[in-house]
Amino acid sequence: MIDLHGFGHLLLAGTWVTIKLALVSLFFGLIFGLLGASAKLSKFKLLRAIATAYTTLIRGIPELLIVFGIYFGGSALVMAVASVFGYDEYIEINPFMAGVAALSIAFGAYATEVFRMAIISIPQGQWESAQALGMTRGKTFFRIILPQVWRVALPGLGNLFQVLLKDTALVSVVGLQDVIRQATTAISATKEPFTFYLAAAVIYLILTAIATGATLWMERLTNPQARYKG
Amino acid sequence: GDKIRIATEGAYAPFNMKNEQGELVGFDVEIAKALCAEMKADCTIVEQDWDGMIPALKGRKFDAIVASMSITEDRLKAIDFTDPYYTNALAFVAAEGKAFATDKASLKGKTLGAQRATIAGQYLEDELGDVVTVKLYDTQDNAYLDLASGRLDGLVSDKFPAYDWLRTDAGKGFEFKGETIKTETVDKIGIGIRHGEAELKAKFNKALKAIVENGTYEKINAQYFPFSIY
Amino acid sequence: MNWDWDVIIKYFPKLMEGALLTLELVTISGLVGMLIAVPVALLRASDKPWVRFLPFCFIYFFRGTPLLIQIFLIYYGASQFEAVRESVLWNILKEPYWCAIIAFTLNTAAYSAELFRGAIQAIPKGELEAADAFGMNWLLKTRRIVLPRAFGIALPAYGNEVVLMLKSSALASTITLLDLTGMARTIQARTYTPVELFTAAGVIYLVMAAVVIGLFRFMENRFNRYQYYKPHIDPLGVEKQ
Amino acid sequence: MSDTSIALELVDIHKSYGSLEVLKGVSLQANDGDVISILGSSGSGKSTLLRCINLLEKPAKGQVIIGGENLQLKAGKDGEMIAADRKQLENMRSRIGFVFQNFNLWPHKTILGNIIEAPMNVLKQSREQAVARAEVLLKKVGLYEKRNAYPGNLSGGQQQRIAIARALAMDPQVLLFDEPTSALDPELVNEVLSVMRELAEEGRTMLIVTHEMRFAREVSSQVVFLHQGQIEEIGPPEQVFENPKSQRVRDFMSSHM
Amino acid sequence: MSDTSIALELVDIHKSYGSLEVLKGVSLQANDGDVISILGSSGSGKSTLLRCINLLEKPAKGQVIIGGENLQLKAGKDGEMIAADRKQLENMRSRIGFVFQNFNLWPHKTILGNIIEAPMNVLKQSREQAVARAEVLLKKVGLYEKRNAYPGNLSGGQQQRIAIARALAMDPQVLLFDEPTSALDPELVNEVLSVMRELAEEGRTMLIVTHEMRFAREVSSQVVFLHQGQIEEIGPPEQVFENPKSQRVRDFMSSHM
Ligand SMILES: Nc1ncnc2c1ncn2[C@@H]1O[C@H](COP(=O)(O)OP(=O)(O)OP(=O)(O)O)[C@@H](O)[C@H]1O
Ligand SMILES: Nc1ncnc2c1ncn2[C@@H]1O[C@H](COP(=O)(O)OP(=O)(O)OP(=O)(O)O)[C@@H](O)[C@H]1O
Ligand SMILES: [Mg+2]
Ligand SMILES: [Mg+2]
Repeated sequence: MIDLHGFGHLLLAGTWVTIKLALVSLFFGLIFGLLGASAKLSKFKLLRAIATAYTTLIRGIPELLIVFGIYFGGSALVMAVASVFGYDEYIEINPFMAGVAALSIAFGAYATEVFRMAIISIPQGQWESAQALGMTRGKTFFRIILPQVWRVALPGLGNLFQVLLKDTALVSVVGLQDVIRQATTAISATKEPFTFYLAAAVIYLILTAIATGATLWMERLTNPQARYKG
Repeated sequence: GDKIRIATEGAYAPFNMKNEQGELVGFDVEIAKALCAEMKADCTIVEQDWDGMIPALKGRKFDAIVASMSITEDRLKAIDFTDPYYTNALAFVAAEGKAFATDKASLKGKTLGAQRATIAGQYLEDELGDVVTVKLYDTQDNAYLDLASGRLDGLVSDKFPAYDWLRTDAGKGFEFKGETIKTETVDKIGIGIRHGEAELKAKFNKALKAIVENGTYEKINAQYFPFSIY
Repeated sequence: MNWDWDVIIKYFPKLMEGALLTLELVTISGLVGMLIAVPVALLRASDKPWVRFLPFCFIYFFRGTPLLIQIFLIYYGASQFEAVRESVLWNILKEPYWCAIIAFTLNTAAYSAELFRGAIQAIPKGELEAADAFGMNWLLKTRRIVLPRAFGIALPAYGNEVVLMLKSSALASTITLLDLTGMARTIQARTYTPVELFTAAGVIYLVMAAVVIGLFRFMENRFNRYQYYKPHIDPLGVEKQ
Repeated sequence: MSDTSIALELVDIHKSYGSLEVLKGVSLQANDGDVISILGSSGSGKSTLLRCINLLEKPAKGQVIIGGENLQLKAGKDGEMIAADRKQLENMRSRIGFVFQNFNLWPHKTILGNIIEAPMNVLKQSREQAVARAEVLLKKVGLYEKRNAYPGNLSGGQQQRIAIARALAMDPQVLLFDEPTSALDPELVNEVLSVMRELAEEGRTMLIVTHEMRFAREVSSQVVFLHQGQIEEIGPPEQVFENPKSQRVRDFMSSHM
Repeated sequence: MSDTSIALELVDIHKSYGSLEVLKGVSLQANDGDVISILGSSGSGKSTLLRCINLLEKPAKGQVIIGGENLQLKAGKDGEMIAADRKQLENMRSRIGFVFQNFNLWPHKTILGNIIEAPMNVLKQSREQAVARAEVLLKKVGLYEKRNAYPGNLSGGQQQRIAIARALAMDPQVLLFDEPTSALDPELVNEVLSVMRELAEEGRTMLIVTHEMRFAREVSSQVVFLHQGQIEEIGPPEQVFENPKSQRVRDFMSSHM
């Protein structure tokens, strides 16, 4: 049907890069998001201010600049430190790690808002009943609140993950070959933009279907009451 | 021999692009390989997105850029260049068979396109900006597409890639118009290296001279264009 | 590296012109997108599968593919067909401005609809039953209870979406529009001062985003006033005792 | 309408949750001005029965007749009955007041906003009219000064009184109360009781699920005892409280004082 | 510990919400095995007082002493007192059972999960141990067969009994009940009452906010009447119910039956 002129396996390789980047960044991004949300809900002004600065700044500047900043800024920093110790060779920051760092910092800034909203929506009585039983705040959070937070936050996080999947294209500037980058090079060689953009769209739709399925499955998982029968 | 890492973009056919196996090929790549053979250097050719090209060179991710990069004032501030290895030229492209005079008076009122941040774009804005509507595109491919869609009456482009495009299916029905455009500054293409690497620069220049003299350059040239681009 | 202030000062009016176009694109598509998103979300939240189906496909497609490809297909793709070029639609599709508006609107509508759906389904059942028990019809219940409540719940996430849209509007530059990004790229192609110009553009984006974020904070405080009594909560060591 | 016309009639109401049969055929008649208390142990289906009346729960079988008007039902999915005519259902619901066991106030609206919402939007009263009526009711339940607070700022008993005021604001013919006094202190119970007596005197019909025997005894014209999804005993309070026919009811009553 | 040792002592508890002064200096002593009922009209500050004991509300002033151990407080912001030592607070909380007016069960955990959560995570009991104890308690409150259901599947009264079982699972020395019987029918009230009597006989101390006069009368060793944030009357039930000194209390009692 669609003739990929033999570039199909490159698109697949790009898909795999996209998936790896998205999943690893999701993991760290969720951690940043939780940290950000709890700082924003903290009673300490300083923590709140830091978190607000983080979310405003990171959400405000284009993601591409974040990627650049971390990759080139980061390796310049590492090399500057190394040259103090007399080591002048090129030290490469692993582009994958740099990509993950940039994407998860960006994801975390948005996830902060989603988590904050979800945490606020949990009735206060849920905290109180756990604390009245002498549970520590950490235990209360992780065992009582967080499981309920997921359910409220999942649609928002699902949205962000969709964005993340597509943002993986940004890290091609540090030399990672994601789907879009592979499509672009194939287009350049074949002069058939529609073929390859459509193929990329189909790949994204498949990834989305999987991600949506996983989200729905988790929505069920986090709402056990709905599953109870008799 | 020495280890040299050479970067190219892989999205600028026919100068640098990827084949079905994902290998980098094209005029730039073959020149790079010929130079390495001449220098008896141990070369690796790596792929690098255009936007990150200069920062990555300066960050020592690789040692040289062979990616059809024009030698410009601005770039010379950031990096150094070897002697030029080919010379670019500009040309008008428009629909086949239609009258399309390329003097300023006849172009009046037309909509013309070019790639942003290229000599072609600059030429359009500077020389014809007062009589035609200028549209600038991210990639040359997009400009071709809009030429095909009829949104553009014609475009100004680097001659050699356009020559390549005109030979494809997509380019059927279009042709060069008028003479090759004479610009004030001649667009010379060189190999980018870091400042302060005089030894490497000298080696490249010597090898370049050698391959031009021993006919290797001509052989490569002939594979891509029926005319000399040196 | 020496920093060139002159170029920023000289081209600042041009950058503002670009910023204005960016704002225009985001505002129009944001508002129209919202108008589309609300009914789509309501249909998507329906318990009847045949009502849910079309909204689901719409959301799925526009969330599922990159905006870059959507813009590309609308602007370059449609123009590939002779039939489109000959129809009246071409008067609109010919203009990059309208193509950008169409792509942004549909894209943000899909994302917002999904957010609103989540919010609608997060409203405690009892509150909706209370509305039912008063004999409110579907429309009234939706207008007076469901939407205000869902809006309050979705507000922070929707703020996210608007900021994301602001930044993705940079893709307008790929179809020849001189929005903030397009303007910065065009100027720097001439002045060879990418660092200065992109930093300036970045700062303008940041300011616009900060205004959007502030606006949403303000709306949230107005809208979710009833949550004021909530204490500060934080699990990581500094929460209320 | 004469004093003896039937305000509410339930015929053979059935309801299951999955395999759990909660209501196994409940029939009941209430005349204008009747106050019927529904007693029964926890989990016997009292709340469920009340919720079936205005179709917050969909019964598996049965008929609901309000003011002589038969609520049109049709078979839906899962073997449940749903309203055949939405307009009719909405209209009937607007004439039935419902006070939830857990209040279900709208957290994003002020107390006043909670009360005037339905009168303004369902009954199309003007804002002034609705506010005036709401203020009268707020004074009646002793919470006038909390009118601009939000539900989250109120104590349990205060929320319960707001829920009652909210239902009364619709001036309904039939009122359904799900444990309206569970969070009230005796003084407030007395107040609510007198409010209810007034309502009864106005000819309104009330069904009250309650655990307050005293309340049931003083205010009701009929007492219904629900047991395992069926009516175990029904009759005037004197009979049910002092001389119950069923052994089950006797046991239950003996545990009360 | 002897029978007369002081299990719980409150000294001069103050609490305000904004400009609303809810508690204006409440002091109270409870010995081991004491059952103290707290009466008072709605909004008089009963729940607030109970919540101040385990610092769910931060008092503006005052002292809480449990089993002779003084809860270390320090001044926080907004003129409220906060715990000086979190570990101590958590430890004390684990020894105080609290049953909420609106239950606050955890909707994402099964009934059994709700009950074993704290014993396993705070008292570090093994799963088997916690489950064994939970099952005994579930049988006691008559909900053993609902152990795998979720709170959302239960009726109001059933939820309340689970909340009680959850508090009892921690085997606390001191138990605080906020209207523990408001959603129970008389039979269950009796059951809960007998559970409480058992607890009292085991030497546990209980504070119970309630509107059930009968309950207060039968079960308590002391009755406290709260009025406008202060203790209006305190004494053994006979005295407070039959021969109150305060006019306010006399009015309140007369409205009760
Ligand atoms: N959503 C539900 N899913 C499954 N079972 C339910 C649901 N709601 C109620 N039940 C079950 O139906 C039975 C009757 O519940 P109902 O709420 O009508 O009791 P009730 O008589 O009002 O009790 P209470 O006096 O405790 O409020 C109970 O056994 C309860 O567990
Ligand atoms: N979070 C809050 N913010 C503001 N005011 C509050 C808050 N919680 C309680 N109050 C007010 O404090 C007063 C005492 O409330 P409390 O809940 O202690 O009353 P109560 O004696 O338990 O009443 P009830 O018998 O109705 O439960 C009430 O007037 C209430 O409106
Ligand atoms: Mg009930
Ligand atoms: Mg209370």
